[in-house]
Amino acid sequence: MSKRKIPFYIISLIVVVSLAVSIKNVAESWQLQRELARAQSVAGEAAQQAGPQITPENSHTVEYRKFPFVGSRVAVWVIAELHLMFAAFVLAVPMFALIIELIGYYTKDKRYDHLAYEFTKLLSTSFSFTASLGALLTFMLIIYYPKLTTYLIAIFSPTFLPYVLLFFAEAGFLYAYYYGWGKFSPKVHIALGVALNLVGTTIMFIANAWLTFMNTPAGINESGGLLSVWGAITNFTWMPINIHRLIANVAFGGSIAAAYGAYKFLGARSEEEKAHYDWMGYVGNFIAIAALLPLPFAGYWLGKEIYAYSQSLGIVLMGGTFSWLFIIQAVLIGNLFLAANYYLWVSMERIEGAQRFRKFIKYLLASITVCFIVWATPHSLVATVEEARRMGGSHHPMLGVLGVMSAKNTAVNILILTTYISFLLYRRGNREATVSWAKLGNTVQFLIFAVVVSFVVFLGVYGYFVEAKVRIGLSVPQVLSVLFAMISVTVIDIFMFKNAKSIGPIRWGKIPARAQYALFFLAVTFTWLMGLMGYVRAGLRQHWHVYGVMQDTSPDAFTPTLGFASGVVSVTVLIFFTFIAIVFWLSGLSGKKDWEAGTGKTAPSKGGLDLAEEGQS
Amino acid sequence: MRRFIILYLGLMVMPIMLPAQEKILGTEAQREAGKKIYDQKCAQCHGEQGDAHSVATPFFRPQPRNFTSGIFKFRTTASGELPTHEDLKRSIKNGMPYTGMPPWPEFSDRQLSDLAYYLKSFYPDFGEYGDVQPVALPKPPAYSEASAERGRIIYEENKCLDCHGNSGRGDGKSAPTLKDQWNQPIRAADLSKRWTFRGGPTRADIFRTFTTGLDGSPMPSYNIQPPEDQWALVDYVYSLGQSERPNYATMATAKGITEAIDLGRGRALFDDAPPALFPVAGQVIEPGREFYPGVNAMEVRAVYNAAEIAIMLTWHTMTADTLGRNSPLLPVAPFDPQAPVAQGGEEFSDAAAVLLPSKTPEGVEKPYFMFGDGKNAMDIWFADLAKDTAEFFVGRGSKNIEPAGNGGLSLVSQYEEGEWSAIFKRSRVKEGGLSFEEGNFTPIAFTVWDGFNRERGNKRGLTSWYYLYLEPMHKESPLAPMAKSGLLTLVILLGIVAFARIKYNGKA
Amino acid sequence: MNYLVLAPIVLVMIALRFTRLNILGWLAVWWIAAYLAISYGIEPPLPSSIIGMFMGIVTLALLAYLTVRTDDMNFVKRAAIRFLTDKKYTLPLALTVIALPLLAAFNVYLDAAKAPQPPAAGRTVHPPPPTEITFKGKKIDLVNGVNPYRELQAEDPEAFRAHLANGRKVYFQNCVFCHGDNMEGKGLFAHAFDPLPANFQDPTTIAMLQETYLFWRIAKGAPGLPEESTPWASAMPAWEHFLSEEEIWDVILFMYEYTGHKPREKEEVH
Amino acid sequence: MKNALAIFGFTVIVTLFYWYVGQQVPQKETYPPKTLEIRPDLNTAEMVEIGKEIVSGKGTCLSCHTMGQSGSLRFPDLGNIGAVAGTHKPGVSDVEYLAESIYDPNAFIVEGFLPGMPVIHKPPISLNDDEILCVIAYLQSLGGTPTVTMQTSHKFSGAAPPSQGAPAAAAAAGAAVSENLDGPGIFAKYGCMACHSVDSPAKMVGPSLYDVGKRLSKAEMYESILDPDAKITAGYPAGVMAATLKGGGFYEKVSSKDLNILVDYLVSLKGNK
Repeated sequence: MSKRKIPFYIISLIVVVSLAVSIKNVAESWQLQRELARAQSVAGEAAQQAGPQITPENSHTVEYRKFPFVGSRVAVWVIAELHLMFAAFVLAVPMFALIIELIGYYTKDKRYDHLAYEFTKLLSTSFSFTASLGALLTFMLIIYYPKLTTYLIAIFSPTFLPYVLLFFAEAGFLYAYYYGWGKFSPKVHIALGVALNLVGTTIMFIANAWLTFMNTPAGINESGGLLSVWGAITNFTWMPINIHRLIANVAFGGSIAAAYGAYKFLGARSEEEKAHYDWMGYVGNFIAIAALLPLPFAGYWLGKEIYAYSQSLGIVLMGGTFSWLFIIQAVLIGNLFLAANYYLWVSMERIEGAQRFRKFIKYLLASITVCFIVWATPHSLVATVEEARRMGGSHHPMLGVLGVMSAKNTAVNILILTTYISFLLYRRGNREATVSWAKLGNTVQFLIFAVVVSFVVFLGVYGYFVEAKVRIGLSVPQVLSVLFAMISVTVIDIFMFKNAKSIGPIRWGKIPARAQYALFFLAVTFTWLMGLMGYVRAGLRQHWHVYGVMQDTSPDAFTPTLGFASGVVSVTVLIFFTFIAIVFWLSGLSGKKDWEAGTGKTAPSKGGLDLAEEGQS
Repeated sequence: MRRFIILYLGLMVMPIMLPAQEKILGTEAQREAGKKIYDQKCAQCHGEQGDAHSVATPFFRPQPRNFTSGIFKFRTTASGELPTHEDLKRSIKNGMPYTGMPPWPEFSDRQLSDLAYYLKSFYPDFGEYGDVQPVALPKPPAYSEASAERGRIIYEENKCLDCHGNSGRGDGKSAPTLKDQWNQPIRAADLSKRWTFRGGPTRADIFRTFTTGLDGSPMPSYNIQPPEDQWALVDYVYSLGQSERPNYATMATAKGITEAIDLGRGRALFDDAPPALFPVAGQVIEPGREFYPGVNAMEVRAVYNAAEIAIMLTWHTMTADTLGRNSPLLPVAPFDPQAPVAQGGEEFSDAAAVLLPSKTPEGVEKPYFMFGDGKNAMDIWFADLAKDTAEFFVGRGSKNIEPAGNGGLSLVSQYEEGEWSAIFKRSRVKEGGLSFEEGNFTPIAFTVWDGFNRERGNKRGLTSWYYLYLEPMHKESPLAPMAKSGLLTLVILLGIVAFARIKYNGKA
Repeated sequence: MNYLVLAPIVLVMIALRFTRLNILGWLAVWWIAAYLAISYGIEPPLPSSIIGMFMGIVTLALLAYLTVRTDDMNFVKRAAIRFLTDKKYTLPLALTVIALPLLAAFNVYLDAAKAPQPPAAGRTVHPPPPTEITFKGKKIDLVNGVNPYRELQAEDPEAFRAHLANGRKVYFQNCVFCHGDNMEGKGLFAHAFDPLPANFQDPTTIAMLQETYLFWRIAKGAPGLPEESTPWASAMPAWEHFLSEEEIWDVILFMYEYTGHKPREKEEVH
Repeated sequence: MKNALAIFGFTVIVTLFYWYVGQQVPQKETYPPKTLEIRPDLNTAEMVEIGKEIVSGKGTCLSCHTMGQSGSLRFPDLGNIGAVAGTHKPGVSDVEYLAESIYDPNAFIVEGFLPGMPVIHKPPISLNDDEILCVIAYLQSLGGTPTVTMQTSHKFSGAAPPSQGAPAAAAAAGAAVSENLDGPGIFAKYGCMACHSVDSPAKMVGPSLYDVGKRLSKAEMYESILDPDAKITAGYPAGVMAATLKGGGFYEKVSSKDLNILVDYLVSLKGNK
């Protein structure tokens, strides 16, 4: 495949995507559904429905059809999850491509521009994957869940056309952004990037309305009739999900981009190539972790809204069937933090002078381990009768207190602070403060940490002695104090290291391979976590399609075991990574960008931005 | 006139007594603090006025202590005297096992003291008699078998067995007639279950209990001489119970045997079967509520062979009631808190039952533990000990129990020295019903009716669900899986060594 | 906490601080110390499932520590390779290769020799409530419902006290036998039941629930538990058969009053 | 290539690890509540559920009976019926008593109440024997423990047509669905005949509608249905119909179309049957 042919392929792809999108639009109409039903009956599949012959008049009475082998639910589940993962990636990449481009624009550091471009390269193929999967999902919904789909169409009909039109706009901006790289003036190009992101986010918000409506329906009367489309869109969980997904997408996209860097690093031949991809992995990981930190808070907000919508739904989520799912989630998040810190610690080896911080690693590790254990402790334990009797019930007197929200909030806050400290040490690796007040600055920073940690722990303990409403409220001062610590310490650090003495260079590329595997580990864990959270959000409805409004009467209406769900999520994750491998491979084919020009000899940056400073070498 | 003089003298010495008074009765503030705790935590049972008139009084036996009577069971002082401040505190702190009085470990020493001061204010004599002196308790000498043997003689000489019974199971001949100071029926302690001792299970506790007596109860104080004999008696009582804590089980294990199960052998049949002790609670839920069951634990043993299974229930009870009749179907009037505690009579016999699901349950779902439910029926193997045949019922809820012949059950029972044993036997397989299979766990529960306590129908003692496990007769040899796991490990290890040697030989 | 076990562990760990042990030995000591502390240092002992999980996390963390520094890793790698290839170590290697499979076999033997355990069933302690229940033919809304007497607390303290007194009576004539005088789940008959009666003093029970949730649990008891709360072993009766609606609301008032907890309020609708 | 394979292998291992974690937690499937149909193998608990649906739905029992109320009532309260059913007639079991009360409601009248309950195993309510068994099971469960099974027989068994295996819950819920009913159908659907007779001038809880078409104008009928207390026929208590209809959700559920048909039907009742 020669370079010249690339545009041809791209154009064909656009055609395919537009076709898919327009077919999707058409498919949402009644007409197609009848066509499909008739086609099916012609094919003799109607016999499988064990119902009467389908005619144009009664075709709408079909409520479910069966997907062969795995069943409709699992099929739709896997496709929806894949669509979502790609969509998340496609939405996230432009976001940080734009951020990185902006950094490059303000620092005049060409490397950032190239990095942004390289990220964008991943985009075009992923975009078509996303669209194809979306079309597939729509078809599957229409075929296998016609009743539900019809109902959702009835409620949300005014939103579909804007959605599709926005999709065209998204495609237009995306390709303009990608192909126009270096061709438009930087300002125009950045404006394109902004527009691309706005459109992408709007698309996600619209799609979120549909699915959050299924969880927490609003804007309808008791029998499910539509009262207000706007009410249905702005249902209880819509905004929390929007925010949650926006942040999670950035984290997820960052981790995939870091994995891309790691993949390229491991395959790199020259030192320069290695240095570049090492740096790329670092930036991706940095963005992923930065976005991960506020994620738990967005999650709590979402949980709170679900609780506010209905105590039943809230208890299903946190205390009932799914309480064990959150133990799995705790393992995943604990692993995320462990791996992110591990990456920082290992990568300190390429920073000269960072050896002096090695001795802190074991304390940071201890803190992470303890928080991990607290977070993963279930409230009601699996115990034999004998064990339960020794404990005096299904709650262990000591572990019981670790199993509730107060303890977990505290643990996650301290996990975040620990990760922040790891990053702080990494940042200082090769520098020594020269300002006269360095000692005082360090002391103040230490005091801030000490005070905030004690305050967070105090609030955690205090939470056991107050009523539920106050206790839930306590998470706010906890979060605020952690944010305060991070911001104030960062500000002090920036001033303290303003004209810091450099002990030695950062030797990009001199990072052990296992750090790159840590990046893969992060990407897989993130993806798996997304799959799991997708499951709980949808599974929360139990035997409802639309909670409290439309019951699931299909044979799949039961809630499967967590083991089964883990299996489906695992398979989905593997399929996703297979697709992602194809994306990586394709973007590798599209010709090597002359990244060589940018690295190595850039001027030291002037901005106060952390990222820019990290970029020094 | 005389009263006048006493009053006058009293007034004279008042100023001198005040500090002493304060030591005994506490300050106003202390009593006030005690009252606060009392009103919140104690008044529900002991009454706002300390007179044991309360919403909960009729529901407990023994009844809550009446503090206005000045009679206290657990003291370190001589018989008939008031308890010391520390005695009151100890009784509150440790509570009394197997009564409605719980331990209060969460009270601080100061709170206990405040409470004790307040309790004293219910009975005026506390102020009048100055500080009571505890009887000095000697340091316990070490336990010895010889001393315990000698104690048996003291036990007989002092007529302990009249109430506590020959084997100490609380089944003495006068036990059924015992009443306390308030004319409420009271039971002699079952000396074989030290964990139920209200005054504490240790040897020092036993010593204190019989040397100072339990005021208000028929248990007098004994002054046995020489002092060695006192400890001999303690050691004898101590030797009757194996431990301070009940070793309650979570499952009963049925032992496989090869010979035929011959009920004629009676208890000897179960010599090799491990015992499992299950706690028995009163049925306090459905109408016919039993707040003070006559039996507090049941021991279970089981054996099986290729064809049959036998389950033996043993439990302690004061009297063998073999007159009258009993059945889960007998009606019970609703509990009447006003009515006096009824007991005795020859209307109702002792009885016990084994409860099992009617069908081998799939998964963990069992019938409701009371008497089954509409969804899951329960088999009731019933032994009315006035008869020598077993009865069989199917329960679908307490009001829906149907007699169903004898269910293929045989029964033998025996009463000996305060202990009943009832042995059920059935074939292991039942068409369309519950079968017992080797290696399986079968849910099992028990119910016991004490005829003396007039228990019948739903007025009964019961256990929650436990499991009966049929220990396989031939255990599968672990050799094959052991070899498999060992070989697998070996292959992996050899693989690692080979890999390392090929790759790194000479390079490291 | 079992200080007899924990104290020596702490002492050994302090001693470890002053010894020059190589990384492998250091990690081994830490792993064993964590294992001993988690398995034997906590009273009452943790269930084995939790010990397994905690040790998994500790193992992961120690592995991370082993590999975080390249020189540590190389040291371990070199040592392992030497052990596997060097002639000098042939005898210990052979012993290891023989001993480990034996150990694995012995482990299988121990498993087989273990006394059988009755089937354990994980219970969902806070099952989700239905949105409404029928109480003697009357629908009670569990989502938006409130305790009808709660408002008296502010409006008519006198009447509220009367309800509390009634709740106290109901509690001490019905609930105390299992849930205990101090509401800690340690009543007279508590020891005879499994699961043990709920402890209302525990800040993780009624303090986290709405009053309607308590109403549901009291009215419907164990027979009314939803499917995920099987095995229905709970002895909690369905009090709807024995108590009136007012009595149940009153006892709920009393439970919160007595324990000093406040009921969870329905979240504000935004 | 080797790298790609290693990475893929690593991905598979990490995924497998999480799959393994997922297997370590308790595994429980949750099934949706069963939709109940009357089948011969129903257990008692399921019968209670179906009975409950019928009592509040198709059976229209709650139009007149209350649950857990005391004071001056029109019809006996059912809140504790399971506990007292066996005590009303000496020697008659609760099942027989309940069956009699349903099949032959006027055979025994609880003291302090008036006769007036319609038979419900005949049109328009037309419960069949199996449905009535379920109703008995539910009534027993109110304050007592249900004992009947689908095989239980009583002296009225066979008086009503046997079950056709129709889904009872669906039939019960059917009341809320709009079907094309004629006047008598709507009259039956909202349980009007529980209080008003249409075939004779007999006084029931409410006035007979036997000749209402002669007595009232169309407008007055609308008023009487939508605001029953606006005008009260002499000799009848106020508030009864309003209270009943509120319980049955009449105002919310009746469509204007149904209301028109109902009024047209009432107009046609001129006492010449």
